[in-house]
Amino acid sequence: MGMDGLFSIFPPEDFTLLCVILGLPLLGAFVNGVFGKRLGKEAVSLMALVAVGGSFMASCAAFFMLMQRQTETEAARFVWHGWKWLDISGNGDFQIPIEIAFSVDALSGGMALIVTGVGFLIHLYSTEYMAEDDGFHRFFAYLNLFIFSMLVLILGDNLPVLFIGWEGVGMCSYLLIGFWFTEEANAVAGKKAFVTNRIGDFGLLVAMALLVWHVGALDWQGIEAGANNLLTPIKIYPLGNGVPAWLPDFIRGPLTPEDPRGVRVTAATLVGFALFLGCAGKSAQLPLYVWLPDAMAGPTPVSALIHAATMVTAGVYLCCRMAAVFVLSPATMATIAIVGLATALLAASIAFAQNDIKKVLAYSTVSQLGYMFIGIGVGAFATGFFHVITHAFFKACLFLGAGSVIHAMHARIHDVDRSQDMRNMGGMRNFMPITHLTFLASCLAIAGLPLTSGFFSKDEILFKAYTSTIATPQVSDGEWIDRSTQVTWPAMQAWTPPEDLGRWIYTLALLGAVMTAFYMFRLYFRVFWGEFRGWTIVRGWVAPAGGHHGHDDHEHDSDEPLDGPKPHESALQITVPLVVLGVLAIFAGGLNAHAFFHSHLFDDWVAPVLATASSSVGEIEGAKEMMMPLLLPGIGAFAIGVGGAYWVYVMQRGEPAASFVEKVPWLHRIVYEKWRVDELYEETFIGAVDTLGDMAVWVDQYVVDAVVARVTSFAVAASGTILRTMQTGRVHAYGAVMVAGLGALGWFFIAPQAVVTVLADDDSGVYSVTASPGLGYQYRWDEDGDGELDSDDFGDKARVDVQLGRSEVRLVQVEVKNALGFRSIEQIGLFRPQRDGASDGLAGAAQEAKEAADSAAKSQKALQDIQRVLQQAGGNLPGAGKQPAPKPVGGAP
Amino acid sequence: MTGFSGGIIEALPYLFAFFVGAMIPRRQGWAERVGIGVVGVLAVAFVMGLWPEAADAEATQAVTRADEWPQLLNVIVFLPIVGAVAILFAPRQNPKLLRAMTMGILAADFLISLGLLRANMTTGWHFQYVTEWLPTFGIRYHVAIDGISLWMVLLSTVTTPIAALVSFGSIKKRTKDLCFAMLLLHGGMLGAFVSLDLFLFYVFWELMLIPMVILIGVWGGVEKIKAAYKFLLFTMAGSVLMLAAILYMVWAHRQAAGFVTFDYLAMSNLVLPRTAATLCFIAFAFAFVVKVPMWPLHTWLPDAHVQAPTGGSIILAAVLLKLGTYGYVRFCMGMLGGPAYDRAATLAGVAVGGGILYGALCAWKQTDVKRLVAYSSVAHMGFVMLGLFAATTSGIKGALLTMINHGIATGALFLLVGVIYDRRHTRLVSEFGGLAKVMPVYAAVFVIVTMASIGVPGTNGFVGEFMVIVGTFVSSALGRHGSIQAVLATFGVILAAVYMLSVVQKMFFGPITNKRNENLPDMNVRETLAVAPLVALIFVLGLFPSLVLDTMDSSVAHVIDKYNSGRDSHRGNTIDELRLLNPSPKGDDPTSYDHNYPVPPKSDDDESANAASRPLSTAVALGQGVSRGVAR
Amino acid sequence: MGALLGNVLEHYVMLAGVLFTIGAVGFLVRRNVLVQLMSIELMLNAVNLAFVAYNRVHGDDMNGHMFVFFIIAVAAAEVAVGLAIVLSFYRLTGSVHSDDADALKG
Amino acid sequence: MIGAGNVLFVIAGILALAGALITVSSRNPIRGAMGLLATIFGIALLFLKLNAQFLAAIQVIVYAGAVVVLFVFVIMLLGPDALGEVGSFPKGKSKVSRGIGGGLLAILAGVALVLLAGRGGAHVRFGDVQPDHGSVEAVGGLLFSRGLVAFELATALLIVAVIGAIAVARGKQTKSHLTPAQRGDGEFFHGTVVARDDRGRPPSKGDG
Repeated sequence: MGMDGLFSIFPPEDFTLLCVILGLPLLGAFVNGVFGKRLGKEAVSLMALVAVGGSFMASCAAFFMLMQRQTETEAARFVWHGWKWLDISGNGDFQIPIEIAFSVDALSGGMALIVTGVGFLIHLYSTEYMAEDDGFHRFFAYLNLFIFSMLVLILGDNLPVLFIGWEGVGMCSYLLIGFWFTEEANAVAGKKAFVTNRIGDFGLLVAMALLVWHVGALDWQGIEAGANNLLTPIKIYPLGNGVPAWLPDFIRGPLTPEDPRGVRVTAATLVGFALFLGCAGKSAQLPLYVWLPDAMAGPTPVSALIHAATMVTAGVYLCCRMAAVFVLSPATMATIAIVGLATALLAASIAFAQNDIKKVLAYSTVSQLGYMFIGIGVGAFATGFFHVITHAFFKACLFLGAGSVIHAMHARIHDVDRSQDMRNMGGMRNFMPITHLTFLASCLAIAGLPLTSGFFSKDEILFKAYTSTIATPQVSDGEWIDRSTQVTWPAMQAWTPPEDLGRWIYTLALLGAVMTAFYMFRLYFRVFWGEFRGWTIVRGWVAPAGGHHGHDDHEHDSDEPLDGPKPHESALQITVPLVVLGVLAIFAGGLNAHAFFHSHLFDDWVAPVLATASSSVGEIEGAKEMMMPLLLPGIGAFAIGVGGAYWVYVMQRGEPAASFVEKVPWLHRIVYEKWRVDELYEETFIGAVDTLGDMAVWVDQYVVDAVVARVTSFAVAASGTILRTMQTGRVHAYGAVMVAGLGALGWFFIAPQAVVTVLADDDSGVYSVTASPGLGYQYRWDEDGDGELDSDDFGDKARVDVQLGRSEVRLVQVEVKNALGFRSIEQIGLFRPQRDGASDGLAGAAQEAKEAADSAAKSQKALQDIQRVLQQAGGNLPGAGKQPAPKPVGGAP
Repeated sequence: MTGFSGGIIEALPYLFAFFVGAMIPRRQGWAERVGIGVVGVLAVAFVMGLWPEAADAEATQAVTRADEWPQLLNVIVFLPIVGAVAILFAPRQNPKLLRAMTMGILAADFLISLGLLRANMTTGWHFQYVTEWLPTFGIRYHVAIDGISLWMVLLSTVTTPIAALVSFGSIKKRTKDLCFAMLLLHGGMLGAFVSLDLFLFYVFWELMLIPMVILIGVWGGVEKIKAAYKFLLFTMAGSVLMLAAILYMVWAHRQAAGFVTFDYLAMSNLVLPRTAATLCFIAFAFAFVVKVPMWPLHTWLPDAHVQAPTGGSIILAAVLLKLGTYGYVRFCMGMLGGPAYDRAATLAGVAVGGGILYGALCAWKQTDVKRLVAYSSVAHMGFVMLGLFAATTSGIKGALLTMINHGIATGALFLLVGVIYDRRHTRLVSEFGGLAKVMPVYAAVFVIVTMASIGVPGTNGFVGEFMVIVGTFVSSALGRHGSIQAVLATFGVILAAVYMLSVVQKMFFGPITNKRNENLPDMNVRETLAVAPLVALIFVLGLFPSLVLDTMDSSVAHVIDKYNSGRDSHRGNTIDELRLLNPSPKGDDPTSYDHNYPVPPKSDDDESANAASRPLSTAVALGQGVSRGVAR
Repeated sequence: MGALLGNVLEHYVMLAGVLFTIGAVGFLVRRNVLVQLMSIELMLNAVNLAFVAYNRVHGDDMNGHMFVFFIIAVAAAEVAVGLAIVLSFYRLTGSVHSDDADALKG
Repeated sequence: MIGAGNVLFVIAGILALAGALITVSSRNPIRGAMGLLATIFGIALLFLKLNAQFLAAIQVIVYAGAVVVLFVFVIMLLGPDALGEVGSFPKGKSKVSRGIGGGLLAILAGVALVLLAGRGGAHVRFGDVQPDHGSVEAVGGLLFSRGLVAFELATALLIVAVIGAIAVARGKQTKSHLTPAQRGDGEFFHGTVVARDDRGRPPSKGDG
């Protein structure tokens, strides 16, 4: 149909081919998952293979269309916009729309090919490997779901969609690791994998939040465009309100940084560290690698697909995708390289002492991932990614080979641990020729035999580690003058790694290469060479009467010898993928064979996507000429490793290893027990959270619940008992209380009630003030407002008329004495406004009231008078507020 | 729409009365049934006659939008309540009929509530209906929904039928009272979500409390009485404080505006002096924090959940907790913006530390599954409150979405826990092991719901949490603490995975430890029917959250600007005294949020009303303020 | 002084006060339920007297009288029920001593 | 100078006070009732002095006629036990009530003395009143115009009091001849001792 026919069907900006790539595995997962039981094994495997195969075809088509469009400078990119997922408020609360959109470009196209291609081979392999398992349909459902999630991860157009794939892949690995969930250990391993990945995802979430704040976009192009405003400094210490003031000085001294702006770091470094935490969680790097070895509890195809080829490389993919961000912070790049290096060495050292094939391969995966991250850390994103591809081929081939060997061992030994133990194998090369050859090819590739894919990718990384340098970015921060101490603090400079970091990485990585070659060939020689140690082979052996020969193996797991048939080569579905992968393991190097063939196919293919990042990655001078001299040590490392292994395990039949173990037993045990890293985590982090949990439950029960619930109930009960004693039940006691109350009330009546009412007649200005009558009341007045009472003796005059001029204020007082000689004084402020009720008069009235009050007020109750006067003013004006004034002012004009 | 349906609406009460009357006599012939039916009809006719029909019809300012049927909300809210009354008349000896009636009413209510989706949620209140209820006290029956309460109503109408379906399966004794309690609870909750009059809100707030206490107290577990008391006392303590605050605000509004009203619109237009505003905020916040529940006041939730029956537990988790958070959005943020803003940072700290992390840690250590899920609710609600305190658009929208997600996910979790409780009558995790082998479908559903509860992207849990975390990170209300609190909240995501997966692993994976688990039947039709819609919603909301989020835009924007304006007017308020934000908001344009703003009663005999109907100028108000200094 | 006797409010109020006190003291001191009831009647009469006396001071309306009328009505009802209770109390416990009636103790 | 009014006031006052003292202090309740009767007549006389003819009549009819008669009735009904405790005054059993009583007496005596001594300033004299002040027509008219509602309520109160008195005083009648069902133990929730399910049947049968 031709390329332009394809373009007409799938236009670049509405690239529905992506729906086909994603839809097929999802459909397969759904069909197998829901109807799998009823469809039967053949239909299930057919569905799964068609789904992944179809997806592989579609990604090939997409790949070719990409090649059509890709030019030197402009990266080809096909996008499919789904629907608006949600919108996020960024800095300053403006809305950033996030949509479900998928895009494919050079990087994700290549990765999609790997995922679907290797995935297809592994699906084919599993149809045979999982044949007798009763959870057959469930396995293929999960596998297809995994392929779908991985594709979502790769093809996602923005970080949240990638995150869907990211956690989807984590969930699928949780389900697949715990596939045989009837074993407690498998379920625990699954949970461990999920939780560790989740810790990584925490990093990703924080990174997304930071990006939203600083860059204001989450899709790839938005991030790349706004990457350089990540160069703003962020204060990371002291947090929140800073070091508390009440701390004594000798503690506060060291804690408070001398730069008043606090310890500051560029946002790029923060984002870089957060992203790298996510990648470390997913790609099993140093802090969070513990879950990968335990993940071997899952079926071997799972280990091959997920824990070798695809999922674990997601971290590297993310780093390449976000290269523009990583490059902005040399500190992050240096940490990535160092962590990668440390992981590589640690894992390689552990692999030395492991006897389980899958454990050795697991640790070798961790180690190889370390190398990829070294590549990323030194700025060689393309080379690191190329190592991902070659690693996918030979590591998948190794795992499938191991699976084939284990499958053969199952003929007689069914106990999971013993069927994977190298000590029960040996001499398999004469029984399983194809597996042997492909396994050898992959071992040579991973060890770095010149001209094999491993050589070209790993040694290229070493070369780039030695020669590449990263430009230090310019942090956007100015001088700052501290007003209090008038000290000017310099602008912040980005951290630059030491000069010889590259050289140190190169040499240690070389040591790692030697170790890799050694343990890989240790594995190869112990499994395929020497004589078979599994069981004594009896020609023409036939299964005993017990029929299912499986369980007889358990009776005599004691040491007397077990006899059984000759281990036979696995079926076609297993050997075909092995051969394909073996061939690829050898010849894939051609894509990027700088050393001898100067072919830069892969670099040029990925270059446009990584253009912005690689622009700030330079080379030390004379790097071109150093290519050959730097390769020789690599070849030497391969020779030493393989030779050493050959000498120890073939010529000396393994005595040196045995003698080493006797000589230094404690070292062997520590290395065998994985440097006891799991136990370290158990004690420190997990233990801490555990005790926090116990404390929380204790606090919840004895502090929160106790205080809120029990203390209040106790208080209510206690007050209840106190009040209960009051109820004696005898009537006259109640009577006595009543009478006492009456007495108190009586007292109130004894004191005289001086209640004053004012009748104001505004136009005549006559204000008549009457005091209310009472039993035996007598009154004394102060009419002239001078503050003193006019006469000393009491009379019966209960009413007083006061004549006020315009806007005049007067304070009238009355003292009341009752029959028992008790007295009380009452004052009333009288005010006659300028004109009745005019609105501007309002303000004027209030104003005058204020001045008048100030002048009139002498006695200590001045404030009270002001309120009274104002109230008086207020009362007089129409529309005054409904204030239930105790002194009803009648006759308002 | 009005002609024909109006006729039906008219005839509805009579038909209902006839039907109820006919059902009353037991084992009697047709004659008595028809007789009593007619008596019922006559009784209703008599009551309708008495009802003040035409007289105050014009008093109802039922001015609403053209395309929206004003009575819709009344039907939705009062159908369950009337149904509950009808259930009382139905014969107690016929549980099957009772269950059928209840499910019928709940299903009808759900279908009607779908009508709410017809209107597109532009700015302003929708389906608004206002009539005078107690004019002397200025109390109006004012009901309306906006983007926020729409989804709460729908969440309630979805989960209650499911809870009813499940509880009918497991509860056999006292069916009549169960049906009554369920329907009354449903009506109370719906009323609380839609009422815009503080008094009406308080009535519904208390109304829904009683049936919940009955649900826990009658059909609960071993110490059901203690748990019911604890639940009642906690909520009552809170709501009584709220009542005090409501009364104070009404009094203050009367001082400032001259007329008495309980209406939400008037209250949110009121600016209180600083200390009074803070005290009111604390009172309201206390009532809602108890309900949410937030950290120090959450101890009633695990007890209530452990003792509540499955159906009660589902409703309690799915809808009752949401009232606390809905209340906070509507009243603490929408009405009392100022003080809420000042305390946002500290409260957010409590929400993160006490809610998310504390809840997760406690959940991890629980031995009883229901207690574990209860503590997980505390953690989820911690996320919701964090989103609200952040007060950014995506923070609040994320919080509202998390409320819906939590309702679905935790509702489903309680349903599933109910499934095994019905089979094994125990909730201890140690009693179960290796269930996946025995009950594969159940295990699959449980894992899916766990993924939703943890917040795996693709399910609805993630969307809410993601928006809350980012919303908190960029929040200006939280100042420089926002970023730290967001990072701590993200830790909560890890802990969630830890405790949920550890319980899944203990119950489902590993060998079958307990002999009695060997032949447990898998989920039956009723249970799958009940959980299916929830699982579907998990994925629909997970992938298409903008269905829900877009409708919230205008109301969230309104809440945020009310929240910020509360702050500014509060800060700028130097005179620190009582006044109206804007003296006379125009209430006639249906698209504005001040539509149907309470107008002072026009009756002239109340002299204080017309004397002070004109707003006060600041000078005189100054006088009132100083002399009447409130709560110095 | 004599001429004022009986025409001045104070005397009536004072008389009512003393009567009221005697009634109160009677109620508190005496243990016999019947006497307690009678002392209550005394108190009520004292109040009636005060009402009428004050009404006599402001002569223009007769609210005081109305009030006294209703007090008398209520007092009659009260005595009827009180004595019924005393009767059944007596039939129950055989005594009229008010200390025996403490069943409602807290 | 001493007019007939003053004498009337003195006689009535003394009559009332003496009656009160007798009521409170007499050991024999009959004598107490007679004391009460004396007080009532004294107050009736004072009412006449204060132009309250209607109330004087009511006082005599209701109080003297009904209330005191009722007291005598009950005292006769109780017979010798009506004497209650032995001494007219309790043998100092409860110090508290005596103390309060004494205190109160002292206070009021003091107030009375001050008032009498006249130092307390002007006396509140009786103003002039309409001729029909306190007459039967006036109070009756007022009663049926403004106080109609209160009057109806008072009648209702009296009816209720009568029924209440009868119900309380009737005492327990044994209804043993009725069967438990007829008697209807009135359990609202059928929560009888025997646990019953919705259908009211014992738990063994039915779906309960």
